[in-house]
Formats: sequence, C-alpha cells, structure tokens
Amino acid sequence: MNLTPAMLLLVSLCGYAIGAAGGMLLLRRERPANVWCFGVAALSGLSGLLAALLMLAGGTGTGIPQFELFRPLLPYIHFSVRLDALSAFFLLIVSLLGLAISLFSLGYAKGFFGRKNVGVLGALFNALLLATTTMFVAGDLWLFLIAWELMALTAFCLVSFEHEKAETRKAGVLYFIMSHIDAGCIILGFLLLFQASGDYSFTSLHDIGAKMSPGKRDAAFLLFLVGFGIKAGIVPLHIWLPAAHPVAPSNVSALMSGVIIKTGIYGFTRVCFDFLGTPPLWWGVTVLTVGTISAVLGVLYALMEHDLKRLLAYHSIENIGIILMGLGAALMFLHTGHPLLATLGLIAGLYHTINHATFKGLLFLGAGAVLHATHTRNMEEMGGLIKRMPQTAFFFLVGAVAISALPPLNGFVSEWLTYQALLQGFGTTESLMRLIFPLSGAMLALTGALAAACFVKAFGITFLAQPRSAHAEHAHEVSLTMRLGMGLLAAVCVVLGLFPTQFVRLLDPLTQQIIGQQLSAQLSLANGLVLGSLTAKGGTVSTLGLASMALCLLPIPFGLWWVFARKTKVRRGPTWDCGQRGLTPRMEYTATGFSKPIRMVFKALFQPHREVQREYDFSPYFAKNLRFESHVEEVFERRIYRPARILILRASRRIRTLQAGSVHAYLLYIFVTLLALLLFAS
Amino acid sequence: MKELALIAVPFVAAIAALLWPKDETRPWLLPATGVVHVALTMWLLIAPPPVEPMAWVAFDPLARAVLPAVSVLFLACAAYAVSYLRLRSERPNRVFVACLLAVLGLLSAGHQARHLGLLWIATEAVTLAAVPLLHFNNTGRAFEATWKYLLVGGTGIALSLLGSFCLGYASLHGGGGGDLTFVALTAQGAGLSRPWVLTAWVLLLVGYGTKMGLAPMHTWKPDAYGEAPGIVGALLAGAVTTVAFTAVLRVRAVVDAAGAGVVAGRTLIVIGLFSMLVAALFLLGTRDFKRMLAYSSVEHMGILSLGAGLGGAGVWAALFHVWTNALTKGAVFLSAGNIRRAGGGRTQDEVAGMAILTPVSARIFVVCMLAITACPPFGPFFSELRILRAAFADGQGAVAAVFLAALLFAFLGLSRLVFAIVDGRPRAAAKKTDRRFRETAGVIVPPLVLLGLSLWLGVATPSVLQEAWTAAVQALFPLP
Amino acid sequence: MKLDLPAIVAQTALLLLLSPLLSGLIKNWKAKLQNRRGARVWQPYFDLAKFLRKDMVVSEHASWIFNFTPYVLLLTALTAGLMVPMVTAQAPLGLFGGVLALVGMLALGRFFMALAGLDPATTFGGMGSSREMTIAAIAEPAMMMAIFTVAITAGSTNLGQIVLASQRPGWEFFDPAHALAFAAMFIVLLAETGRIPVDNPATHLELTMIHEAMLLEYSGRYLAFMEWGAAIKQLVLMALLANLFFPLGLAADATPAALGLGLLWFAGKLLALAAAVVLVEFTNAKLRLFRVPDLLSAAFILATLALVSTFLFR
Amino acid sequence: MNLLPSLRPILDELTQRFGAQIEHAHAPQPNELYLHAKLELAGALCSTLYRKHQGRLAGVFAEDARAGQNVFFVYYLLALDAAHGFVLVRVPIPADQPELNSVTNAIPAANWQEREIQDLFGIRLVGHPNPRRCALHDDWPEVYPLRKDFDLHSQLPPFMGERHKFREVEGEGVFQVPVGPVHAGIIEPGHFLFSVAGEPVLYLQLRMFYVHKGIEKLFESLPIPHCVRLAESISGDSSVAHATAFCHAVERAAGVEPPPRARALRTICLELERLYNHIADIGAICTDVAFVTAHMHAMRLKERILRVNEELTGNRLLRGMACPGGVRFDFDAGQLRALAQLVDELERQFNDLSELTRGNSGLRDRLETTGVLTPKVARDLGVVGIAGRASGFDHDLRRDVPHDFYDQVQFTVPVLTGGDVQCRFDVRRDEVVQSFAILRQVMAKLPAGPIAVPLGEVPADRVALGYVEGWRGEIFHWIHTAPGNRLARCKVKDPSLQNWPALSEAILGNIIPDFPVVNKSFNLSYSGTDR
Repeated sequence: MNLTPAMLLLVSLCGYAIGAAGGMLLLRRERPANVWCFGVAALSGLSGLLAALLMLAGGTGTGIPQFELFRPLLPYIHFSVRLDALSAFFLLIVSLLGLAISLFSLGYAKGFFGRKNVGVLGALFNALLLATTTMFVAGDLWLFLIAWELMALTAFCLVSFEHEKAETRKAGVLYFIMSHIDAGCIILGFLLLFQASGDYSFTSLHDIGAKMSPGKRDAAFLLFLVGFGIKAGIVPLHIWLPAAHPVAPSNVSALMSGVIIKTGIYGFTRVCFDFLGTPPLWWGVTVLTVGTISAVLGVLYALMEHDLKRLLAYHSIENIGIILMGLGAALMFLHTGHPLLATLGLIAGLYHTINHATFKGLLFLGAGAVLHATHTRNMEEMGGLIKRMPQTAFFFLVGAVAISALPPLNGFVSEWLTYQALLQGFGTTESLMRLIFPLSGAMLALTGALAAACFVKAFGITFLAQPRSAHAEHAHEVSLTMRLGMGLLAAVCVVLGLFPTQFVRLLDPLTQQIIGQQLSAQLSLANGLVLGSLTAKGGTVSTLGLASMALCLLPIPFGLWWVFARKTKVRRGPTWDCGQRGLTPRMEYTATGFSKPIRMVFKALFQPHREVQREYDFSPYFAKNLRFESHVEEVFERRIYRPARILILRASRRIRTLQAGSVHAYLLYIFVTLLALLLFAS
Repeated sequence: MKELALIAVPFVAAIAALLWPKDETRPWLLPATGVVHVALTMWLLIAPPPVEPMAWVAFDPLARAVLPAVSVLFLACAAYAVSYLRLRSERPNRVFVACLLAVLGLLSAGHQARHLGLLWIATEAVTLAAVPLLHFNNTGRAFEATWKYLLVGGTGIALSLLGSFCLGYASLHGGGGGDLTFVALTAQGAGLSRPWVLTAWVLLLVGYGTKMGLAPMHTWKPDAYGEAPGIVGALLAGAVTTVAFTAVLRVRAVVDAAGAGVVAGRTLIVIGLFSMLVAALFLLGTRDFKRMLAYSSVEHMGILSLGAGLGGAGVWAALFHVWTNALTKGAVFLSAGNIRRAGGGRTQDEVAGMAILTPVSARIFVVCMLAITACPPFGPFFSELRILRAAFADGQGAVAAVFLAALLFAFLGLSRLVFAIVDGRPRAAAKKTDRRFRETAGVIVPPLVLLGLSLWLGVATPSVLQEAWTAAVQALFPLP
Repeated sequence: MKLDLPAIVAQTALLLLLSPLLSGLIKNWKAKLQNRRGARVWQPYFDLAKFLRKDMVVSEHASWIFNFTPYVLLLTALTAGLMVPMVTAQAPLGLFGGVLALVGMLALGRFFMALAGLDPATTFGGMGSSREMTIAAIAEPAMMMAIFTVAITAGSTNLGQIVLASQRPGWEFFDPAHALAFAAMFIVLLAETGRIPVDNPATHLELTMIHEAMLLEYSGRYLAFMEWGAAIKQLVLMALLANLFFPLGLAADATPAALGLGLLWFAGKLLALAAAVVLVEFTNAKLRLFRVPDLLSAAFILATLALVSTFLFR
Repeated sequence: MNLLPSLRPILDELTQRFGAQIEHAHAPQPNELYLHAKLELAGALCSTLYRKHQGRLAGVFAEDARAGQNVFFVYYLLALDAAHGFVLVRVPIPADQPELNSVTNAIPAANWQEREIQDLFGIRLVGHPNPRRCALHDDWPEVYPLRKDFDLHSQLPPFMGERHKFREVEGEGVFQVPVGPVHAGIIEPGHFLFSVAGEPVLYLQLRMFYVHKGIEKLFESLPIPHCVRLAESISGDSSVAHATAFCHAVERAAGVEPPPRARALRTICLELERLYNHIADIGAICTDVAFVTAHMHAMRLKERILRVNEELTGNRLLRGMACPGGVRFDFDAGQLRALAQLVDELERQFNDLSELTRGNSGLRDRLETTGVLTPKVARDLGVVGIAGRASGFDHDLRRDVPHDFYDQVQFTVPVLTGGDVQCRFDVRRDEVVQSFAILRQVMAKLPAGPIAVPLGEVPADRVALGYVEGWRGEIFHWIHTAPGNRLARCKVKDPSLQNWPALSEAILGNIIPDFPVVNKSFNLSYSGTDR
C-alpha cells in the first residue's frame, strides 16, 4: 500500500475523532478509557508525524494534498483541508508533541483515577488535538475559524478540568475571555482580507495584501498581531498564559505550551508571509520590538516564580518572543528586498518554534512527572529528586540545557541562526533603524543568560540537594510510559541540536512556498556537518563537531587521573554542617533566594513587595516571632489590566443607577429619547 | 386560507383550553397547536402563497422570512411547558395555557398584518395577552414587574398609535387617501409629507422600540424577564420582540420610499449601538442571571436595530439574526429556567456549583451562553458576522468597532456570571432544597433541540431560508 | 573538510600548559605591587599536581552532577579554546564555531558549575551559583554588543575570519569603535574571570565569594579540573581580547619561524593584558554586589557607543 | 563620705526619692558610689539612673556570698559619664530562692549579662524576654560553675539532650545560612546564623561562648600577683588594657597609688596597643572589601609597631609590663628615642595610608551606608567604645573618668553619628591621630621617679573597681578581696560582651557579602566575651 500524506493526515484526524468518541463512551470505566484515548491519540500523532515528514521530505516537487471534509454531510459550506508545506511543518510539531504527550499521559492520567473522570479528560485531549491539527491544515477561513474556536473551547475545558479549585476557575475564565478577544480580532482581520478577495479559500488569499489599501492592510496587520499575539502570549497580552498553563493537567500544559501557543505563530506566519504581501518597514520593526520585549520580560518574570509550572509558562512567553525576533527580522528583510536574509530569519523563527515545542513539551512533562510524584508545584517544597527519580531528572536536565540555548542542543542552534540573521541585518539598511538589530541581539543574549540562570534555579532547587518536604522525601520514579514520552522529546532535542543542516533541508519546501527561496544548500557546509550563515565568510557552527571534539578531549582528564590519581581514594562524607547536627533542608538555597539578586538588580521593573514583621512584647530587640513576606506583581497587571477592570466596573456600577426601579424615571427616559430622536431626525 | 388558519388555529385552541376541564391534561394542547402551526408555516415557507397586494393580512415575504422562526420557538416552548406545568402543578394553568395560545394567534396576526392599524391592534393585544403570563407566579415581585411592563409598554403603545396617526396624516397631508396599508403608503412614496413622516418615524420607532426593548426604553425588561417563567421569557424575547421588529422594518420601508431612508437608517444605527453598549455595561455588573438574560435581549435588539439601519445586506443579516436570536434565546431562557428551578435562586450569591448539582442543564447553559455570545459555530456568530460584514461593506468601520467592543463587554459580563453559577461548589442552601429538580427529557430536550437548530442554521443555513430572506429584503426595499 | 590534527594537539597543549602560568604570573605581579614577595610564578602547577594526587571527599548529599561537572568544565573550556586564534590566524576548530559558539561553550560550563554549587546542599554553593548566574546574565549583553561591533565590521562571527578581515585593506587599526568595544570587553573580562572589582579570587570569606563559593565542596582531582578549567577560561578570554582587538603578529603559515614569532607576539600581548588586569586589581576595592550591574551597564553603553561609532564616525 | 561633688546631687535625689529603701550607701573611692537595697528596688533604681541621669548600664554581675550572709549579691554597675563616676547597686538574693527580676525589658543592654548570671550562678531570671542559656552551651549539665561549692577541677560528663534551637524566620523561601563556628583565617570560634531569602539579611542570630575558659573562676584560685598574667590573657589583643584595669582594681583595694612615671608608662603602652589594633583594623576592613593594597600597607605599619613593642617591653603584644602598684620595666632613653622615632615615622606613613583609603571612591562606596547602627539602637543596647562613638554615643573613660596619665594630656574624642562602617573606620583613623598626640605629650611630660610602689598583702573583704578605656572600649575589673591575698570574686567586663548584640541589629537589611566588613568594623573579641 502506498502511503500518501493526505491519507495519513486523514487517518490522524479520524483517529483523534475516534479517540474523543471513545472517551465519551467509556466515561464510567477509567482504565479502558485511559488506554483507548491516549493510545489512539498516540497512534494518530504518529500518523500525522509521518504525513508531515513525508510531505516535507518530499521536497518542493510534490504537489499540495487537498481534500474536503464532510462533503456529503453539509451541502452548503466547504471545509477544505490543504496540506501545504507551512501546514505540514506545524502538523509535524503538533503530531510529534501529540505522540510524546499521549505516551506520557498513559501513565500520567492514572493519577486522576478515582478522583476525576479520565474519560472526559481523554476525550477533550483528543478533541483538542483534533481541533489544533484541523486548524493547521485548514484550507479556508471557515474551517480555520471554526477549528480555532473549537480549539479554544476544548483548551478552556481542559484548563478548567480541575474546576473545584478557585485558582483554576479564575485562570479558566481569564483564558476564555482572552481567547474570545483574540478570536474577535482575527475575525475582523479576516473580514478585511475577505473584503478584498471575495473568497474564503486560502489559495485565493495569497498575496491579497497587494490588492488592499495600505490603511486596511495595516489595520489587518495590527488586528492579526493582537489576535494571534494573544494566543501566542506576547507581552503585554500574555496575562492569561501564566495563569492558565499551570493549572491545567500537566500533559495538557505541555500541549498548550508546546503547540497551542504556536497556533499564534502559525497564524501570524500564514497571514504575514502568505497573505499580506510585501510588508512596510514598521511591521517588521514592531514585531521585532514586541518579540524582544516579550523575550526579556518573559524570562525576568519566570525568574521570579517558584511555582514550577508557572515558571515554565513564563518561559513560553520568552520563547515566543525569540521566535518573533526571527520573524520580525524576516519581515524587515522582505521590506528592504533581501529575500535570502528574510528566509534566514524565517528559518530561525520556525526552527525555534519546533525547538521550543520539543523542549517546553519535555519540561512540562518533567514538571508533570514531578507533580505526579510530589503532589506539589511549589519548588520550595522540592529538592533531592535527582536521587529519587533519576531518569526524569536527566530528561529535565536535557530540556533545561536546551531551553537555556546552550550548545550542543537545539535551543542553541536556533538562537545562533537568529543572531546571524540579526547581525547580517545591520548591513541591510543605512538608516538608524539598523541599530535595532544589534540591540535585539544584545537583549537576546541577556534573555539566554537569564534563561540559564532560571533553569539552574529550576533544576537545582527541584532536583538537587536535600528534599525540603516530606512530599519530596517520599517521591518515586514515574512509570515507564511517562518516561518514554519524556525520552522521546529529549531525543528529539538532541537530534535537532546535532543535525541542524538536515533539519533545515526539511524547511526547503516551506521557504520555497512562502518566500521563493531555498537555503539548505547554502546553509549546509562540509557535507552537512557544519551550519553556515549564508555569506561566504560568515559565521559557522557545528554542534556535532563541538560535541565530538569535547568527547575526543576526554582522554585528557582521564589521562591525568591515570598518571596522578589512580591510587587516590574517594570518601563520601556529609557536607560541612557548620557545627550543627547535620545540615537541615532549611539550610540550603531556595528558589526565592536564588533569584533574589536578579530581583534586586531589576528592582525598578519588579517593584517587589517585601516585608519583615517582628512580633515582640516589650522591646523590638527581643522578637518572639519573625515573618517574612515578599511577592512580585506583574507591572502590566498593576498598570493596565487592573485599572481597566476597575474603570469598566465603575462605569457599570454608575449606569446601574439608571435602573433604579422608578417608573417615572423610566417614562422620562422614553420621552427624552423621543425628544432627542426628533431633534436628530429633523 | 392557510395564512388565516395560522391565526385561527391558536385561537380555537385557546378557547378549547379555557373550556378544558382538567389541569393535568390541558398543557398538551400547547404542543398539539404548536405542531399544527409549525406544519403550516413550514408548508407556507417552502411553498409561498401568492400575495394579494391590498390584502390586510397576508403571508407576505416578510412574514415568510420571520414567522416560521416564531412558530418553531413556540413549539419548543410548548413542549417544555408540558413538563414545566407538571412541575408547577400547584398553580392553576387554565388562563396560562389559553393566553399562551392567544399570544401565538396574535403573533401570527401581527406578523402578517399589512395594515398599520391592524399591526398596532395585534401588537397591543399581544401586550395585553402576555400580562397573565407574566403574573403566573403570583408573587409581589411578579405583580410589580407586570405593572411596570404594562405602564412602560402602554406608553410605547400610545406613542406608536400617535405615530400611526402621524403617518396617516402624512398621507392625507401629501394628498393621499389616508389608506394605512403599507402597500398604499409605500406607493405614495415621496408624496408623503416629509416632516410628518419623520415625526411618525420617530414616534413609531420609540413606540415599537419600547416593545422591542431598545435602550433606553428597555426598562421594563429586567423585571419582567426576571419574574416570568422561562417559557414566557423565551417567547417574549424571541417572538414578541420580533413582531415589533417587523413593524419597525415595515415602517422603515415606508420611510425609505418617502425618501427619508438615510435619516431612518442613522437613527436605527445610533439607537442600536446605544442599546448594545448600555446592555453590555449592565451585563458587566449584574449578579442575577435572569436579569442578565434581559440585558442580553436588549443587546440583541440593538444588533437587530443596527442591522436594520445598515440597509440591504444589513437587513438580510438582521432577518438571519431574528432566527438565530429566536432559537438561541429560546434555548437560553429554557435552560436558565432549569437552573433557576434546580438552584433555588436567581443570583450568583445564591447559586453556584450547578455543574455538580445538575450537570446536564449546567452544561447546556454554558453552551447556550457560548451560542448567545456569538461563538462559532453557532448561528448568532454567523448572523452577527454578516452584520459586521454589512457594516464594513457600508464603510462604517467605526460602527463595526463599537459593535465589536459592545459584543466583547457583553461576553465578559455573561461569561463571568455564567461561570460563577456553573463552577465551584454548590451553596449549602441549594443542596437542602427538598423539591429537587429532576433533569427529565421534557426539560432537557427542548433547549437542546433549539441549540441544535441554532448550530445547524450557523454551519449550514438552508437555502430556502436564504432565499426567503432575500425575497423579504427585495420586497421591502426594492432596488431602484 | 579536513581537521588540522597537529594544530589541535598543539593548541590543546598550549591551553593546558600556559593557563596555570598566566594565573601564577598575575598572582605574582599582584604580590610584587603590594610589596610582597608572593608565591612563585610556577606555584599553580604545583598546586594542580598536589590536588591531583590528593584523596577526595565527596558530599553524600551530592548527585552525579557533582562528579560530572569538573569534566564538563574542563572540556568546554578546552573546546572553546580551540575556537580562538592564538598563534595562527586560523583557529584549529574555527569552522566548528565562532565567537557565539565560544560564548555558548563557556556558558555550558558555567551552567553545570552553578548546578554543582547547589548540589551538595550547602548555602555557600547556592550563594555562589545565584550570584554567578546573575552577573553572567548582566555581563552577556555587553559582551554580545562588543562582539557584534567587531563581527559587523568584519562581516563574520567566525574568529578566524575576523582576524583575516583585519589584514584586508581598508581596515583601520584600533579605530574608535574598536577602542570602545575593547573597553567594554575588558570590563566583561574582569567579570567573567572573577577579578576585582567584581569578585575577589584571593578571598577567604565564604560570604563574599562568587566563583570560589561554588568550588567549596570540591577537593582532590575534581578541584584540580575545576581550577584548571577556570584558568583555561581566563586564558581563552584574554586570548580572545588580545587577538580580536590587536590582531598583530599572527602566524600566516605553519613555518617554524612564523610560528615562533607568532608565539612571541601572543605572549607579549598576554603579558600586557595581564599587566592591565593586575593594575586594575591593585587600585580597586571590590564593588558592592549590587553595584556590579552598574559597572556592567557602563560596559554595555560603551559597547553600544562602539557600535554606533562604526557608522557615525566614518 | 568622700564622694565626688558631681555625684552628690544624684545620691541626694535618690535618697529623697527612695528614702530608707536604700539601706546603705558608701563610697570606697570618690567616684564609686555603692547603694545597697532590697531586691525589689533594683529595677527602679537602675531605671531611674538609666533614664534620668543618663547612666549606662555598664555591667551586671553576681557574687556568691552564701557562706557569710546566705545570699547571692547581684550588682548593677551604672556608669555616669556626665558625673564622672559610677554607681553600683547591690541587691541580695536569698540562697533558698535564687530568682532575679530581669531588667532587660527596660534596659536591653542587660540581656546577655543577666543570662550569664543565670547560667553561671543558677539564679533564675524572671521576666526575661529570652531566658535561654547563653554562656554555657546546652551540653553542659545542670551545674553553676561560679558558685563557691563548684570545684574548679570538676570533670563533667557532657549532657546529651536537646540542643540550642535557632530561631527561624517564617515565610516562604526563607532559609538559613550557617557560618562558623570555625572560620577561615585566624579567627576564634563563633557561630552566625543568618536568616535570608536571598541576599539581604532578615535576621542574624549569634552563638558565642564556644570556648568558655572559666577565667573568672580561675581568678578565685590564684594569689593576686599571679592574677595579672591571667588578666593579660583574657583577650590577646587587649592584654595591656585588661592587665591595667585589673591592676587598678587591686591598687584601689589595697589603697595605694602608683607613681606618676608608672602611670605615664602605662599610658604609653595603652596607646601603643590602641595604635597597632586600630591600624590593623583599618587594614582588615580594607581587605574585607578586597582593597588589598591598603591592607598590606597597614600590616607593614602594624608590624613596625609590634617590633617597637618588643624593643620596649620584650613582648610584641606588650605583655609582662603590668603589675599591681606600677609597671615592671622602665624605658631607657634609647627606647624612648626609638618610640619617638616610631611616632614620627608612623604619623607620616599613616597619613599616606589615610590618603589612600580616603581617595578611593570604590572603598568609600563599600563602607558608606553599610552596616548602619543607629544612635538609638546604640544607646539602647549600651554599645561602648569605638562602635558606640561612631553611632553618636559620646563617652570615653579616658576623658570622663580619667585614669593613669590621661588627666595630664590634651586630646579630643572623635564622635560621629552616621553609625556605618565608614564612621567606625573614621573613628579609628581619628583616634590613631589622637594617639600620636597623646604619645608625644606623655613623652614630653614623662615624670621621673620610681616605676612601682610595693603593694604588700591586699586587705580582705575590700571591693574595688578597675577601669580602662581600651582600644575597643571600656574594660572593667571588679574585685572582692578575700583573706590571704586572694580574690573572692573578680568580674571581668570586656566591651565585646556588650557590643555583640549590636552586630545583629547593624547587619539587618544589609546583603550577606557585606557581613564580613561590618563584622570587621566592630572587630569584637570572642575570647573577651567567652572568658
């Protein structure tokens, strides 16, 4: 049998549908529901993965598979599915994550047995995957919007899965409201496009920007930036993200941070590079700036967290920022007429997209495993887990190294590409605007270093040293399927890190389709061992080479050991306890403590609330009790969202006095209206 | 003769209901009549009868575009009423059933009325027939609500009567015969006296606007909807308001023909947006979910008014919205009625955790909320999208922006309240309610069916309806 | 692609052998300036040999990270060092990565060192990790900006290409941009190698330590690897500074004469840089921990000015 | 009664107020007023003197007098700087009910000293806000070493039980940084436990008394002439000051006056001790902020002084010079010339050092606003010496109650109000300059004559107070003589005991890496505290 991408995709979509249906049917029987839902989702993910790989590996020669959903069922509206290279790329991401997370969920969902309905969880999980996949492969506006909204809805249901907790409810509603706003913006934007094209299909929208007036085009761009930006979680539209991602079950968090926020990137790429035509300069500048701000603020706020999942959620904001830096630079290059550089920027952005999907998925799964084992998300209650769950710790470490953009893993490669794009951007223009490139580059460096600091904290406080609570003390390694899920993503992180040129080749059809350029040949030097940077004498890097070189140097320390230290003994002993009876867990660094220097350095931004209370009877020198409290509130919450909320509620309260119950007033309203309308009409 | 049957059958049934001896079986008259009525309207919808131009009552294109929606909504409410009245067996239902049926007959008349006077009489009669319905619960608050309804509604009716006179005088003043059929008025066209026409338009707009519940004439709504049983609310919000809206549309056609279409359109847009904003702001603050529905209804009336104001494509979209609003609003009111019964209260302070107490109703309620706030793929999403498109096509970007902002605020208010009621842990008081509400098929299926219809209308609008709306727009505002 | 094996071996040897000497030299000079006799220049070699021969005590709280880190630190420093041109214009591993990879490799080492600081469950290690990561984060933008200045004028992030670009016509020797960037980079060097006024490598006060605090629990050969790694890192950064901004006397071919001359030049530049470091250490007190960001933002501003001056002043 | 005119009104006022409740008042020396009162009156008397007469509670100590009177006596030593004298309030505590009402809530400075009494005498504190063990660590069994019935040579099995529990600061993310008890460098043992949530210190708890040497008990076992050696070794860096204070006490008890030349030579030694310690501290403060250059400079100067010390007395730390009744060695002309040369040379080089430290903005930045001890806290906790004078607490025994040759020389007492490390640094620097002047004046006025008077046996049952303004602060030795040229009780009060709690307050809100320099700026003695 000959497997075609279209068929595999259809299998995948149907698989999710069947999985969802199965979950609803097996509501009362959690074990079969668990196996069925997540098993089927894993298989569907695999099928989608194959479809995407086949499609992308086929190069530019293969045609674009297209077919219609539900043709016989609904005669009036066409739901066309279209798997072009961009869709295939995002299909790759969603399917890969779907596969890994489903495997993980097989073990993870057992934690809900007897507590929550696993059938519902499985069904919604499948539905979410179905909606997301459909959204990525939608070939027309209707299907896109419907899938978009279904995705938001299922994601909302999953976020509020544990709705008995007040925190979850609050986060769920916030998420729901924000996704409603983003849907509104996107619909408006598409209406503007539709007005110009008169047709719903994506093919007809290609380069539609050329037919629009500049004002409308700019309006559409801004609407999409806000709409997709909310979904992606750019600053300052991100406030829902750190609230919603942590409260969802961890497998859902992984899916949301790994894939769902990427739908914003997909939409943005689709619209800006496919539909809106050659952009004006300020689009690129805006995107680059927004990206830079998101990256820096995201990681700074991440550093302030000691809730492991919230920390990861803030890192999603950071990474979305990094992705947007690549895309923004690409937009600027498109404007200045440097298609090759634009392609480089696009590749950097998209490379980081899949990288973030893998390592963030991995990290959320790791956090899920930790949560599963310790029943807490608070890092201040963890510690010492590396001895209790060694494999989880290892996988988390891989993710941490990758997200900190350290060689030789994948985060480094995509940030390296972003640096190259930014550096070369400096020469593309003579205006002062060129300064934005190196400045963003410097901020990217800051982001990377802060991310490293944050993950030293996250990994160090969570896994190293002594357990800080009984929960952590009695933690145990998680089940095989959970480790499999994490292992798969960890392996992908390594592969994407070590073989960048091979991966860039997969992006050829995509860049060809969007910008009309293929870069894999130019980026690949020395038989694909070295990643180049477009210009002949530009920078090069080879993660594989560096990694193997480091391994080759390993004989040096071992040689030193052989020559000098062969006969030495190693003694295990307690760490010096400063004359106490052994070090207690209270005598090791905490997450709050670790990030304190950064909180102090960026005091102006964080404006932390800090308080030391002394309780005493007579003299302040003899305190009976000391309490310390400190917390950081987001500047946007404080400066924008809360005042806006207060303003609206005040307006609402004010207007309610109109409806005071007095019939005389009511009649008066009518006559005043009458009068006003008469004046207005005459 | 089928069009007259639409009016006659309900009245006959109403008389039968008055004579029917047993409370237990009497409610069955409702679905029976409903079925007949729906069958008739569907028949007429698919095979429209020829319209005699000067007839006072006819199933004309506008009636064809709107009346079936009313009919379907009535059937759903009637089906629900059977179970509902069984639950409320402590109250006598003779008058209630009869009045419901009478309202249906009057609605049929109102929708088909092609004469200004007849239209006024039908609307007036609906208002009166609805009074016993509002008063069904027989509480002090219900009495107060009814009284406000009568007073404010009566003022509206008086104004619309005045407006009718003005229009008639415009015809006379302009040299016409004072014939108050719409056909004749339209035919007189520019011959109508412009000042009188404008005066008439404003009076009629405010008058029928009061009926519709456009802000700031909406003041009767929160009390009335809050106190009335769910079915009555559904009918008021989905059907009675529709009559007033068709009245406005018919008058607007006359004003258009008289050459004052621009002014009329602008007033409609202004009052529509104003209604939406006011409703949205109220929605943000209210804690009572039945009053919330009233404000939501105000908002949707604003949308209809906005659509009507936008002309051609807008009117088409507004007719679409009449359908989606009727169906969805029906579903919302019925499921809200369930929540009210099961939760034992009306505000978020009294009711919470309904997802645990009555999972099915609660979920339906949430989905209804989604539908009514225009989440795709439900009908309102598509009809409001059409209005948005019409606004864009008309070059009214600012209007579109205000429209969207109002929708957003309304959504914020609605979702906040609905989730507060559905999520969380049940209040202690609700658990103790001994007359625990049971989620029988009778109270679950009608809202579900309405929701399903709304969904269907959204993703796959039947071509016969599209064609009916196009015909109605053509008939009202013939292209020059 | 062909790897130049002799060059790799030679440069590895140079890194391993020269780095302790450089540390010893700086210590010795500092002592001399303070009117002390000071330890011998060769003392670091003896120290390393001593550490290597000693038995180790490993904390029972520590995990494999603690054992793994010394290797990571040593190997990342060596690999980074192989990407820097020292005696010849082309670094042995120049193709495998330029300055960005170099920064990345050093950051990898730091990442693990910070983890190893947290691993044995002592507050001192955590203190060191927390401070080190903070200062590294703030140093990063300044460093990148300075690097960008050079990379942009040379059109490459590859160190070999940057050095070659300096030999092309039209390249001005040490123009304002380079001077400013050098100043910025020098400040970053002080921060990265833990020198006064950022950190005090000679202190015995645990509470004030940054780099040393992370090493407190190490002993025996692991300590040797860590110390050696740090010394190599210092050499690498100083070589980077020396050859990036003063690309003089680099051997163009592999003849013994050229190599010898190149080595002499390299040594001369290192000595000059070391003297500068010693002078700074001699005349300054250590900054308060939360004044370090001020210093590093000054470096960032210098670097930005450098970048602006690449196109404003010509 | 031979009382100073300035103390007389105070006595009058107290007798007027408390009347017969003050059972007995006597003044063995014109500037020492002893008031005997009932136990209940202790608090009121102390409070009155503390609040109304600006008295400093300089010491609280007990004495086991059960053998004779079947009571413990508790003494409150109040220094009245303005009146140039001391008031000692003595209250009896019945042996069968050893309980003492704490004055700590009213006068926080009494905290550690009261607890010391509790530990060493077994007198239970009533109403103390923190009545935990202080001087004796928790592995001591229930014994009271300073009671007379406790044998000096007892061998005790260590007590195994609950240990000292450090106070925790509640709140998420707060952790403890344990430091010590052994430290890198040549420092004595002491445990510091910081509660932090990152760098700024939220709370610092000190644990001293790791090396309790039982010196006060030892005094009771030695003949008086031998005790001088013991006094010299109480705190190595203050050996002259402690020995001199002890000699003062013995001389007063014996009723002899040392000859003028002895007093001048003592003054020279005291100032030399001050010089080398202050200069060393100035260097040490610099080294704690990694300004090694100044440190090396200071070390050189210190070494120079130590060598001259050795030349003068045969001991680098000036030990062996003191003896009751005078001093043991005279300085010949060559030695005095060497001293004069030292002063000249030192002054020049010290000016260089001051310039170096003054001109370095980085150093100033580190020292200013670091470790602020506000004047209020300094007064409340009774902080003495340079630490007190840097926080505006203006007192100096050399000026207020002059001893030795200080009434013959002109000098000023530098007082600053900032209370930060820089102020403590500057007070030291200014005192060094004053020291040069004092040394010059003493050398110029150096009287001829004998260097000691014979002492003979000290009469029994005399009480006397010896006091010296050491370089760190005031040092008191209070003795009660016993028959056979021995001591029934010798209370040693080192300034460190008083100043340690102030460190806890000064460090609050500072970041951890600033602790060493703050600590060094106080430079308190562990040995003097632990005794």
